[in-house]
Amino acid sequence: MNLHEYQARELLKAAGIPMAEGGVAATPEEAARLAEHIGQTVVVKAQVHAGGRGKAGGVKLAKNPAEARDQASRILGMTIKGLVVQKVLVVPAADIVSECYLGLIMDRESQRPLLMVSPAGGVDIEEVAAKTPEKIHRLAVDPRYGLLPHQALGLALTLYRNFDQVRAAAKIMGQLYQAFMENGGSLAEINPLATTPDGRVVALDAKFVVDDNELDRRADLAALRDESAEAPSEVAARRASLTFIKLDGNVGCVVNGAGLAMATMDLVKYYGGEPANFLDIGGSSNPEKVVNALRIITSDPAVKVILFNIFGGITRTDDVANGIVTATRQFKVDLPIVIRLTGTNEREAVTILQGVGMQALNDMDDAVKRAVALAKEAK
Amino acid sequence: MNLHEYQARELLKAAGIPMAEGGVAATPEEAARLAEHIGQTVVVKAQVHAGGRGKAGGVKLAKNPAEARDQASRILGMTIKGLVVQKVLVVPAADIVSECYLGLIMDRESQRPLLMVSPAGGVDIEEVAAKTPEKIHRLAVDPRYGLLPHQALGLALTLYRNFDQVRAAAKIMGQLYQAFMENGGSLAEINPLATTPDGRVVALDAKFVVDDNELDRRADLAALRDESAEAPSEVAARRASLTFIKLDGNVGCVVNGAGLAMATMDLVKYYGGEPANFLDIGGSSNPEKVVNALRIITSDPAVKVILFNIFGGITRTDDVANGIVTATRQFKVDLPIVIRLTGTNEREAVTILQGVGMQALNDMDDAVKRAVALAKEAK
Amino acid sequence: MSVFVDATTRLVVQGITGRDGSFHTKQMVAYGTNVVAGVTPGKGGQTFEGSVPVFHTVAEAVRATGANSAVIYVPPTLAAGAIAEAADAGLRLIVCITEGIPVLDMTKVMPLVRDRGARLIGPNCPGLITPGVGKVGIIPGSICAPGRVGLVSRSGTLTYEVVNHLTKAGVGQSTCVGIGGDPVIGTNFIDVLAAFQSDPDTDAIVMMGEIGGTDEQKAADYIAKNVTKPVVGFIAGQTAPPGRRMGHAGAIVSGSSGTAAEKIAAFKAAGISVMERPMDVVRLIKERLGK
Amino acid sequence: MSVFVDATTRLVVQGITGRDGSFHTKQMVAYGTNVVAGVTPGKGGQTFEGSVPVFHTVAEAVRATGANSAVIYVPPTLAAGAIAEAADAGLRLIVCITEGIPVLDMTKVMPLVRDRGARLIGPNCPGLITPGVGKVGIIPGSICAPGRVGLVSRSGTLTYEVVNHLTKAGVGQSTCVGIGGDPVIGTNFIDVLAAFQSDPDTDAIVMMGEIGGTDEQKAADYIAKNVTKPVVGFIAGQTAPPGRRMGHAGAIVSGSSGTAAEKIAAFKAAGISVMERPMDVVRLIKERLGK
Repeated sequence: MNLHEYQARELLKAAGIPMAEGGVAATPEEAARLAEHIGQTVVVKAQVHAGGRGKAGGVKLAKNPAEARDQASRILGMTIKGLVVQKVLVVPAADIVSECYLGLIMDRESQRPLLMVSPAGGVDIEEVAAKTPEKIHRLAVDPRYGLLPHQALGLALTLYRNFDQVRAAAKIMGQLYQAFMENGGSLAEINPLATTPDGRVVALDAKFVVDDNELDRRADLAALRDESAEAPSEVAARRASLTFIKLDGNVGCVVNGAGLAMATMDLVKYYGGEPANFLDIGGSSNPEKVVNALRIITSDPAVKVILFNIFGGITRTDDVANGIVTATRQFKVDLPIVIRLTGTNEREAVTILQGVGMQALNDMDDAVKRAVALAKEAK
Repeated sequence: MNLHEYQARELLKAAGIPMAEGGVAATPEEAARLAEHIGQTVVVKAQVHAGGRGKAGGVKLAKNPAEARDQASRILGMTIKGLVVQKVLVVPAADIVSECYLGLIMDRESQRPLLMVSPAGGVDIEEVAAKTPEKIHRLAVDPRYGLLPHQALGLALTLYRNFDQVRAAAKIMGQLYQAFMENGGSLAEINPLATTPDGRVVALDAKFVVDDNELDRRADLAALRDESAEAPSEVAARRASLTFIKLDGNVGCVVNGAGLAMATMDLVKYYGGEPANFLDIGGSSNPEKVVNALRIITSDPAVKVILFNIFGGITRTDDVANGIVTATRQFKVDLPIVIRLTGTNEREAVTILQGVGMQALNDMDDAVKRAVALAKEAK
Repeated sequence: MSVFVDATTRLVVQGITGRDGSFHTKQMVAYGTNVVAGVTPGKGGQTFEGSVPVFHTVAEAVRATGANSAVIYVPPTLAAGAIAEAADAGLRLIVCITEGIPVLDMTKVMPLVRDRGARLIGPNCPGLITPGVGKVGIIPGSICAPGRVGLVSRSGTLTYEVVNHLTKAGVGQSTCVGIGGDPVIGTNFIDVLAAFQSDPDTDAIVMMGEIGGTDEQKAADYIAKNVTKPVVGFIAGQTAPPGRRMGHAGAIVSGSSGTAAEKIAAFKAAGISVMERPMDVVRLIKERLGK
Repeated sequence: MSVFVDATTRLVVQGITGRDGSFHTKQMVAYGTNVVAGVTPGKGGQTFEGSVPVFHTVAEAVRATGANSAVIYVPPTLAAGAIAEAADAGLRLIVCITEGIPVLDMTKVMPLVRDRGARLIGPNCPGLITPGVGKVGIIPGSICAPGRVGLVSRSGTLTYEVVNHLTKAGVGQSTCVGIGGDPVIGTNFIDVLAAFQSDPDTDAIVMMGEIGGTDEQKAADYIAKNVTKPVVGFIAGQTAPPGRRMGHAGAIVSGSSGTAAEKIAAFKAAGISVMERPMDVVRLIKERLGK
């Protein structure tokens, strides 16, 4: 779960990290008040989970409170990549002497939190990583010992020459690591970690991603979820414990398992069709999930055919069959449904479907070919 | 640093451990109010750092608020082993079905926090340990992984048969471990961990010792120090960063290093004298420490002679010599002083002492024999 | 011989009384796996299905039954603790089926697993099966057949799809291993490839990968250098949209976008025959085995 | 040969610019110890006393000077971090002089020290000296003389007292090691006894203990079983009041009150000659060496 910039700022601030001042506003008046309090040129930034906010006009400079009010009123309510801006962050347009990068990510290879720092921070950090990788210093932190003081100091020495700044940066690294571990981080970034003209080291921008798997046990983190900043279909899918990503095709897919779901989409494409979505109903299925999946898929007007591809293992195919039957009773499904079922409790599933006059195929390629053909007919 | 029982209770309560109700009172009226709130027979317990409180009359039953007021007024102000009782703890005289023991101690051998539990808790736990050691279950916790859930569960299974109680005890062990680690514990004990008639598992009594070395970095823990419950000479010694223990003899000893200090006391005894104290001025000495040491020792009217035994290593003997000279200028020292100095900066030290007409010996046995002889003459 | 599971396996099921644990225990027992014990704290002393004794703890189960392997079906927030318990009890093989374990939990428990010398497979995986010998996990036994092709996969149901094709075409399997798709897993492609390479009962290997990360590229590199047996591979996700980027750090750490195209190119460069469709596995395996 | 410190020792002093660090660095250099570097974060680039380069970190010091051992004189709350830094930098011997380190810090850093394969001596110890070769720590060189008696002690100044008696009596030392009196220490009596037993340059051993704990009893047991060289021992604290009891747990864990009488009895039972006074060391060592 991505946190908004303002949420990430608050979380890192709570960990003791010195942040550039600023705040979040939901109205133009609040934005003006924040600008007045900051007392210098500010940046007004849209708080939506979408890249390219700047290009879309969601990030603007304002020289005084009146301008901040104007910019905020323009940005609030704006739609960026389908998401309506509900809040803006107002921060000083900082006077920066140097920009460093601090990032922590859960690293697959070392199986540890990987701390990456670079003296060449700012927007071009990925280019730095690609072209001058020696400017990025990495440390996989052993969670048994935590980030040790000398490790942070060693990394901070690659960032600054002034030793007060070295100490400040080392301290911030320790705080960032703590915040990451205590809040179930998948990613934590400070970019840039800026040096001000008076020599202070402050975090100018913050990014924090929480591991979705933490949310069940961490109500405090789950409460940070801002559903207004997400696509409604994805919100509905998540509430139904489904993994759903909307695509541009017309073959709606309902599959169990992410790998098989991707392979199904690939096969739709292979046979000349276009998948309308990625949808994984997950492992331990129940009929209710299938009902929700159908509801989400049928709400997409582009979908011309629905393709089930279920290989029962921990998923029981009879649960899926029951879900299909229940759904068609609860709401009208006008689209053709192609069902491929095999594996656990397959016989029971086929019986259930036959009971309502539906058929099930056994072979994945047959089912995909048929769905693609039906989608073409429907055009 | 020993915490008072009521402080230990609050600390464990903050860690989430279910504690039997109760509270601390500084006046008889407060004790009566607590007894009223508890609403059953209570125990009123003196809060002083001394063993044998019960025998000294510092622990009393009270059947109602009026009795609690009477008992509290008797106990408050009472002197137990030289310490005046300033506070009493008022707790319910619990109705107990079973008593278990939970203890955590920093263990020298495993170099880890050692968790010890026993189903045979209560006052006789040491006897249990001596006579039926199989009734005590031990686990040295690896601090890299913490107390793992299955470890706590395994220990809790040795305490209870009812699984709700097993789970409750396992949870309490986890909380006790957390409290120990987060508060710099040297020792944490719950004895008894009691089962109430309605089946709840609650801590009835709590003991917590903080590692003195934590206090410099933990103002919150240092603030728990209750100097009114300590001997004034020990308070003065600690404030001067000296380790001091008063004894019953008449040869006041000022030594650098605990081992040499003990060996000096042993040698005083060997040559027929009686040491008046253990006093270690520590490693990195400075003259001020020596002044304070002399002030503390001379305040004991039993002392007839002062024996310095300083072997300079990290301690510089000239610092000690300067301290002696400074002290004799600041206040009148009527007692004979025998000084043994050798090691680091010995020549400078001897010069300093000779400058004020004092002599220094080079041999420990000579110095001790002379001090013992002077103490005998003074009688 | 077979890989990870064999006739000496004595299995304890952690979470045996739960919905998934009980269902799959029956399946494993029916398949012939030697399930010697179950563990559910609070249900010690019960007997599962009249034959498998249930204990409060893994340590008790090991003492009473000599269990040497574990399979875990406990809820996500308790699963890392279950892994630690199994490792502490000295089990040599631990298969964790549970999906949705917080990654930090895995990060913390992995060093303990290594300290204890245990092999963890998963989490978030279907487990493994040595057809005709035994299965640990949830791979349906009915779709497998004994044979000489080893299979390793990051996914669950896609594995079944491919195994199903093989079995229907008369191509049996030595062992099928689902390693799981989580960021932190106990056993990776290379571990299993090495086991297959040295297993005298395996003649060829099927490797099923996915988009994301660089594990497949590393495995391809390993194969090029160390694996002499023929390998057939698949990458799922050619049509998947690019994953949500994980900040700058995600790009910096992988130095790769982990696309299917990159991975397929790495496979081809390593001499791996690449399937376009799951069903292609049969044709390619037969080609590579010269049948 | 000698124990722990020899001609190949290349020492880095952590906390070299502090009051104690600078004083004792001069002493060590004057004694001939090969002090190749100092470390004080924030003072990297300076030179100590015109000859020893100072670095911000131990890793830098090792890269620049090939240091292989460290001695630590940093404040208590930073000392465990300094130990971790030295161990991480690959140093084989780490001597920590600092007194007053929180015990929890030591508990946490010890597994790291072991993981890295380093030998830690201390903390809260005077360090060690191999007379005529070098010294690491604060034992005054002037009171030592080269010879063939090994000394191990829990205390600091009491060690000096005894060494001083030996030297004045013409009995030189192979190595003197102060292991420190803290609850958690890196090297215990038995480690040093084993080193002396296998050191061809050591003919006899002096062991200085104190009241409290059971380390001396365990060491006596070890000596009875494994040490063939003569051992002379001392226990300080015969007249000390019983220590403050550490709850019930203290009594349970030690099963012993750790009195001087118990320890002396254990020494005698193990064939150790026990001194009544520090000065007795000379007579007893000479007796045991048959001089």
